[in-house]
Amino acid sequence: NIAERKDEARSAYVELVPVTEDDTDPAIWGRNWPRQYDSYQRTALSTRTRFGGHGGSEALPAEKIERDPWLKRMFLGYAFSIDYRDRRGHAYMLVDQEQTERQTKPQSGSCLHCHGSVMPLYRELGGGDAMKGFEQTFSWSYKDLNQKLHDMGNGHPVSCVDCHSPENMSLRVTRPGFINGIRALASGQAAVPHLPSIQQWRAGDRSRPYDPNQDATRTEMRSYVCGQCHVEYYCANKMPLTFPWAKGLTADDTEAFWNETQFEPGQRFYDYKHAESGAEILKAQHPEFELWSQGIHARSGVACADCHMPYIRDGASKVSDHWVRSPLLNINRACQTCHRVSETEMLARVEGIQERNHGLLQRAGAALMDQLDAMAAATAAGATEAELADARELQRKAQWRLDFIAAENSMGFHAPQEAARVLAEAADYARQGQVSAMRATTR
Amino acid sequence: NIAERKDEARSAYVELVPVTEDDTDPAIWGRNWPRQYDSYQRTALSTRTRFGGHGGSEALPAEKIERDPWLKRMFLGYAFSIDYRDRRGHAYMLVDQEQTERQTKPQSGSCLHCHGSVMPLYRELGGGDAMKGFEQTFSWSYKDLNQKLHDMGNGHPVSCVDCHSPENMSLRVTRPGFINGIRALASGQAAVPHLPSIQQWRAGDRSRPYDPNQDATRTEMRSYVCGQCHVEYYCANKMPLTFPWAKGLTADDTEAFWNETQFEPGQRFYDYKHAESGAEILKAQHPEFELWSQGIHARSGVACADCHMPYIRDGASKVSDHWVRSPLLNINRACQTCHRVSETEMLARVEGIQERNHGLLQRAGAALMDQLDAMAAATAAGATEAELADARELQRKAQWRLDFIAAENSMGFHAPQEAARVLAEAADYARQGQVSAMRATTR
Amino acid sequence: MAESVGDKAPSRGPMVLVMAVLGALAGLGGFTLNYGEGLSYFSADPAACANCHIMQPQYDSWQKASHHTVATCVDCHLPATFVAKYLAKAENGYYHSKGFTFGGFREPISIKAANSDILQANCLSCHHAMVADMLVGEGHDGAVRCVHCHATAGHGERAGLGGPD
Ligand code: HEC
Ligand code: HEC
Ligand code: HEC
Ligand code: HEC
Ligand code: HEC
Ligand code: HEC
Ligand code: HEC
Ligand code: HEC
Ligand code: HEC
Ligand code: HEC
Ligand code: HEC
Ligand code: HEC
Ligand code: HEC
Ligand code: HEC
Ligand SMILES: [Ca+2]
Ligand SMILES: [Ca+2]
Repeated sequence: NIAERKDEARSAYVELVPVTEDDTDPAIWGRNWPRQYDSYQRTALSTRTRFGGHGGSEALPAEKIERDPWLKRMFLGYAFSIDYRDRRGHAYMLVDQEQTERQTKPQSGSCLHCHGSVMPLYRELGGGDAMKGFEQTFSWSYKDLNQKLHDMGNGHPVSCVDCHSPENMSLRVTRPGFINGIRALASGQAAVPHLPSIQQWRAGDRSRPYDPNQDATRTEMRSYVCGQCHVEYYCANKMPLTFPWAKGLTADDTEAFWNETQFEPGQRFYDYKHAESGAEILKAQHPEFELWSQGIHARSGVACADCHMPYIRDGASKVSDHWVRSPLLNINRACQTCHRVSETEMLARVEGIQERNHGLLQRAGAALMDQLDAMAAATAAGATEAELADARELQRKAQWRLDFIAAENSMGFHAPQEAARVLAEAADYARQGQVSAMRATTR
Repeated sequence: NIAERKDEARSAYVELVPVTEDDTDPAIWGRNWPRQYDSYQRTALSTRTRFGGHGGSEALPAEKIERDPWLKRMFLGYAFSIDYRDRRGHAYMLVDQEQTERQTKPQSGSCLHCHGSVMPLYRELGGGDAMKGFEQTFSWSYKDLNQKLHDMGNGHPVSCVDCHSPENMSLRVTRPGFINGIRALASGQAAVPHLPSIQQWRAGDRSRPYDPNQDATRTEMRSYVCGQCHVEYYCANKMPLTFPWAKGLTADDTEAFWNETQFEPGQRFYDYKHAESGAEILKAQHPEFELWSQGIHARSGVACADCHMPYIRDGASKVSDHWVRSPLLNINRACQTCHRVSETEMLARVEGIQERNHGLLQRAGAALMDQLDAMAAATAAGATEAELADARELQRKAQWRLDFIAAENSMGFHAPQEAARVLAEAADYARQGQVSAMRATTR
Repeated sequence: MAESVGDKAPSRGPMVLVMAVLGALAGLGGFTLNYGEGLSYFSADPAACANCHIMQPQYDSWQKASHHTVATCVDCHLPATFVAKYLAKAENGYYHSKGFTFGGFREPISIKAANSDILQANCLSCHHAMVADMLVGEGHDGAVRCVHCHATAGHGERAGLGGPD
């Protein structure tokens, strides 16, 4: 036994098969790195915590919009009111996207950026230049582009090649959306105390744009690879997939970015008009990278992979657990290397944070429903467009904030105080909107 | 071996003068422990941070109610709207209490519990039994009782004997308010994961009440001594000074306690009726112990003294810094033994937390002002008592929460997410009250 | 203080050695002891502890922490007195060898209450002069644990400590 351990410790890996940029099939890589591949495959298993993983059957995660009906009402006029479920493991990302009933409204090719192993396809479309290829995909239909992906043999969920260089297995980012987004963040003014390499780049001569694959620290890369997908985005057919980071990563910064985005001159950006109230709404999607950025862990150099892919001992060597999932299923590895308290205590701390956040979330949801009721009453009472303008503005602000935390998947854990702040603002704006609508009624 | 150590320890100081329970003059104790006494005396120096210590002149701290006029308006009908200033060092506690213009409204003898070295006086009144003496003091006038304190020669701010046993210098609590309060907390159901000795006492046979001086751990004592004063209280002439802890320490728990307190049957407790709206208001005072209890530091066993009285090296030995003040003036000792990041970074973290909290505080303050405007408008429009009942209830709830965090002195630091939660509720209730008042206007 | 480093050099009284070996044997038998370089376990050389790869993070971090020039593993983790020291070694040796050979111990490794007391006593044995004032007073379970504030004294920052190396 000890003899074995000692041997294991000495041996690195033996490259049994060569892997290339075009190998999107993880099974091939798995020949060289069987332990990582084994754990990677477990993302097909179903998991559940109080707020993480998914409820529902093995076959299909639970509908979020049924569990919290206010979610459904706030999305009226947008595909998310049709079908919006709990997330689950990486293994499902492509099929879940293909099967969501949101596809009953035609979706853009941009969607594939985060749900398939799409880089060879981008290169193909761009004649070898992935960025060029990517820039065309927003005007493709999802259906056609996904067909092409499968035809090329790349119909896999996120795969080894998406995060690792086939040359030496080092971490790297591949996704154009992230590369553009982080570049814009670096070129901007926003404070990023948790990303030292950006501060360093800013202090330099800026002769070339910030390049994560060249400039980032190893610690940063351990979050950047996740930031390729776990972020807020624009993903429809008017411009390429965009991460709204030029002004910074907070809910306020990204709202300001969208407010200044225009497709036609003078026409402020919005994702949809609310079916009941007519307000121009911004949809927030899973801003994990953004919320994490506001928290004490990011600030202390703790990366996504530290908690979601902790090291596990395999004999004498360690491997990163590629069973990416809730750290609460894995507290001893995910938390206890840094926090010397019992598992029960650790869980209780997280529960405390999440319960507070959940309470505020429901509170802000209720406020928004009251606002929508008041706006409906105002409309029924004959309030004019102009009289409702103010209430609509407030709905846009309230919903952006509420959705920012509702769509984020850690139930506030990634940055507890910041999440509470954003929800406090959401409730306040919704109530102000209710007041405004009441004024429009009695005017 | 351990016995040996204790001998070494005891021989570390030379007891030049014997000290007794009646020695409230710190100068006498200072003969034996000159280094602690030296630092204790520095509490007379003036200090300032962004939110801590005090603005204003050396002579007089700044008026809080002028800096934030919404504070003044929310206290209308109560003495705090006359004079309410920044706190300052322990050296001033007695003179500041004597000189506040709140004394223009007659105050109760209970006030001295936390502003003077009052134990010999309590014993005198109770014929040797301090608890008995204490129980009489609420019906005394402040003026008379304070006169008696001075006459007895105990006109000192908090003194060595209030926190230390004269026998062996061990920490102990003396204040009846705290002893009753913590006993009620222990006897209740509320979860207290940060106070292990209470959990242990609860698990026992409960044959005698929880006694902090006997049961508490050393770590707990390092916070209990501060919890004698830095707490929410009732302090007027209808019952003895009371800490509202029987149902727990959160804003909600303590609100529930006051809601069930009655002086006359059927007459719910309140501190004052709001001069504008007639609402029955609860006043919150400096709940540092309560808010700290909700935070991650308490939960990790980090005591008040760890941050506010860190060890300082003085020659060949180290002593607890009795210059109790903002830890931000002392980051290297107060924080950096546990947090190995630079002073600038540490300060930036606190600033981030405090700025978020300050923003929410102002937001909730604005919401309350809008509610008061709406209630005034309703009254002007002839709304009846019954029509305003709902709005008044909401004002009570909103103000309790707003004041809980406004009166707490760490600007949210002691428990950032919890403080944000409480402020979110404050703003939400105030806006609901505004809506309710508007309904009363148009009815 | 320097002398306390020196006098930790093991003086191998045969009695004690027997006790220690017996302790270790109780768990596993001679094979592990030899092959696992169990004998070096009884020296004060930190490298002896690092013989177990499981101790590697502690060894690495100790080398970067403030005490590496003034205290070795045994100065902090074994009782200062002669007999107690070898008793602890025997007991710990049992857990160590058992853990290393059969696995099944929980990671991250974390210090047990009894060893925590030893540690505290060792901090005091070097630093009693400096901290004498802190020990004033009795009751309320003695002094505050040094590691409450000085968790980094032995091994620097906690992050990663005790995890797989
Ligand atoms: C300090 C630890 C930590 C870090 C760092 C961290 N997370 Fe998390 N994450 C958590 C915890 C705890 C949860 C809540 C899990 C639950 O509720 O079961 C969570 C939840 C999630 C979830 C939902 C998981 C599920 O099971 O539903 C996603 C997705 C996620 N995090 C992504 C990220 C990304 C991306 C990053 C980096 C940008 C990141 N996390 C950084 C600890 C962390
Ligand atoms: C290429 C895009 C992409 C990348 C890169 C990516 N994710 Fe995901 N992640 C997804 C999608 C899509 C899902 C949801 C899959 C579903 O519900 O079908 C998901 C789901 C998850 C979940 C929920 C798992 C569960 O069991 O509920 C966690 C946790 C998570 N990701 C964390 C991470 C972390 C940490 C990283 C980086 C190490 C990362 N992800 C990288 C797209 C990505
Ligand atoms: C920038 C990356 C990104 C893009 C672009 C993206 N997704 Fe996702 N998607 C994710 C991540 C990360 C998750 C997992 C977290 C979650 O469920 O909130 C996810 C989850 C999902 C899920 C499972 C949960 C649910 O929402 O029901 C579906 C279905 C889905 N996406 C469909 C789509 C469709 C359709 C599009 C295009 C309109 C799209 N995605 C575009 C990253 C992305
Ligand atoms: C979503 C991103 C992501 C995907 C997909 C991914 N990895 Fe990793 N992998 C990581 C991260 C993060 C690390 C930690 C790297 C570090 O700290 O430098 C890692 C580390 C590794 C390592 C280095 C040793 C270790 O375990 O830390 C190997 C080998 C590896 N991965 C193989 C694979 C294989 C094989 C696949 C496909 C089956 C794969 N990875 C898929 C993110 C990913
Ligand atoms: C790589 C180290 C590391 C890992 C892994 C880690 N943490 Fe932390 N955690 C920290 C640091 C550093 C802080 C900031 C406080 C400090 O400076 O000590 C912190 C702070 C916290 C706090 C208090 C701050 C807050 O947001 O309330 C909680 C709770 C917490 N961590 C929970 C967790 C949980 C749960 C996990 C596992 C899912 C985890 N941590 C994993 C290093 C880590
Ligand atoms: C982890 C460190 C920490 C702990 C533990 C802690 N505090 Fe504080 N406290 C702070 C910080 C930081 C501030 C903000 C100081 C500032 O704004 O200048 C503060 C502010 C205060 C203030 C206002 C100080 C001023 O200068 O105006 C008081 C009073 C206070 N705390 C009392 C307490 C009490 C009583 C306890 C225990 C029940 C406690 N604190 C526990 C760190 C701590
Ligand atoms: C006997 C009551 C009492 C006790 C016990 C007590 N305090 Fe105070 N404390 C006060 C009063 C009263 C003030 C305000 C004095 C003033 O403004 O005149 C105060 C002020 C403070 C301040 C503000 C100092 C400044 O410079 O602005 C801090 C910090 C503080 N206390 C912390 C503590 C801590 C920590 C403990 C325990 C170690 C403690 N207090 C014990 C009553 C007490
Ligand atoms: C339970 C303890 C306690 C009681 C009872 C108490 N105080 Fe205080 N007092 C404090 C503490 C702690 C502070 C410092 C924190 C702060 O200023 O919020 C303080 C601060 C003050 C200050 C300086 C700041 C300000 O409010 O202007 C005055 C004046 C004062 N108290 C007067 C009184 C009066 C008058 C009474 C009786 C009605 C009283 N106190 C009862 C604990 C107490
Ligand atoms: C508000 C409470 C408070 C007051 C008043 C107070 N002390 Fe202390 N004192 C403490 C705390 C807390 C400690 C730390 C004790 C511990 O850790 O056990 C301490 C520790 C000490 C110690 C032990 C050695 C040390 O420095 O840690 C001595 C001696 C001492 N104080 C003397 C005095 C003297 C003399 C006075 C009056 C001039 C005084 N104290 C006033 C709270 C107080
Ligand atoms: C005796 C140890 C100790 C001291 C002293 C201490 N801390 Fe902490 N701090 C902790 C622990 C433990 C945590 C919880 C996270 C963890 O488990 O690492 C923490 C968490 C934090 C956090 C993250 C949680 C949050 O509330 O956002 C901040 C910020 C922080 N501390 C600031 C400070 C500051 C500022 C001081 C000095 C005024 C200080 N700490 C003093 C031990 C300490
Ligand atoms: C200056 C004192 C000191 C020295 C020298 C020292 N340690 Fe430690 N050791 C500590 C402290 C402090 C802890 C943490 C105890 C705690 O958290 O209560 C610790 C903990 C440990 C743990 C348990 C893991 C944990 O974090 O609970 C192991 C294993 C360990 N040390 C091994 C070693 C080894 C091997 C060496 C020599 C290479 C060594 N130590 C040298 C002080 C020291
Ligand atoms: C034979 C391999 C091996 C050697 C040699 C070794 N250790 Fe360990 N050590 C372990 C294992 C395995 C554990 C975990 C045991 C457990 O948790 O039950 C451990 C745990 C510990 C702990 C914390 C566990 C506790 O019971 O408190 C300390 C402290 C420690 N070792 C110190 C040392 C010191 C000091 C040395 C050198 C004198 C040393 N170790 C040599 C394998 C070893
Ligand atoms: C073998 C003797 C010895 C032991 C055992 C020991 N120390 Fe030390 N320690 C020293 C010496 C020598 C120094 C450096 C000289 C000095 O400044 O006193 C030192 C320095 C320190 C320092 C200042 C440097 C720093 O790390 O910030 C602290 C704090 C400290 N020790 C705490 C501890 C704690 C806590 C323990 C127990 C876990 C401990 N020591 C165990 C001998 C020892
Ligand atoms: C509550 C926190 C706390 C506890 C508990 C604590 N210390 Fe300290 N210690 C400190 C602080 C803060 C300093 C820095 C004092 C300074 O720089 O003025 C310090 C300084 C020291 C130093 C001197 C470091 C130097 O710079 O030379 C030594 C040695 C030391 N401590 C040892 C111990 C020992 C041994 C114990 C246990 C008996 C202990 N400490 C317990 C907070 C603590
Ligand atoms: Ca969006
Ligand atoms: Ca009160």
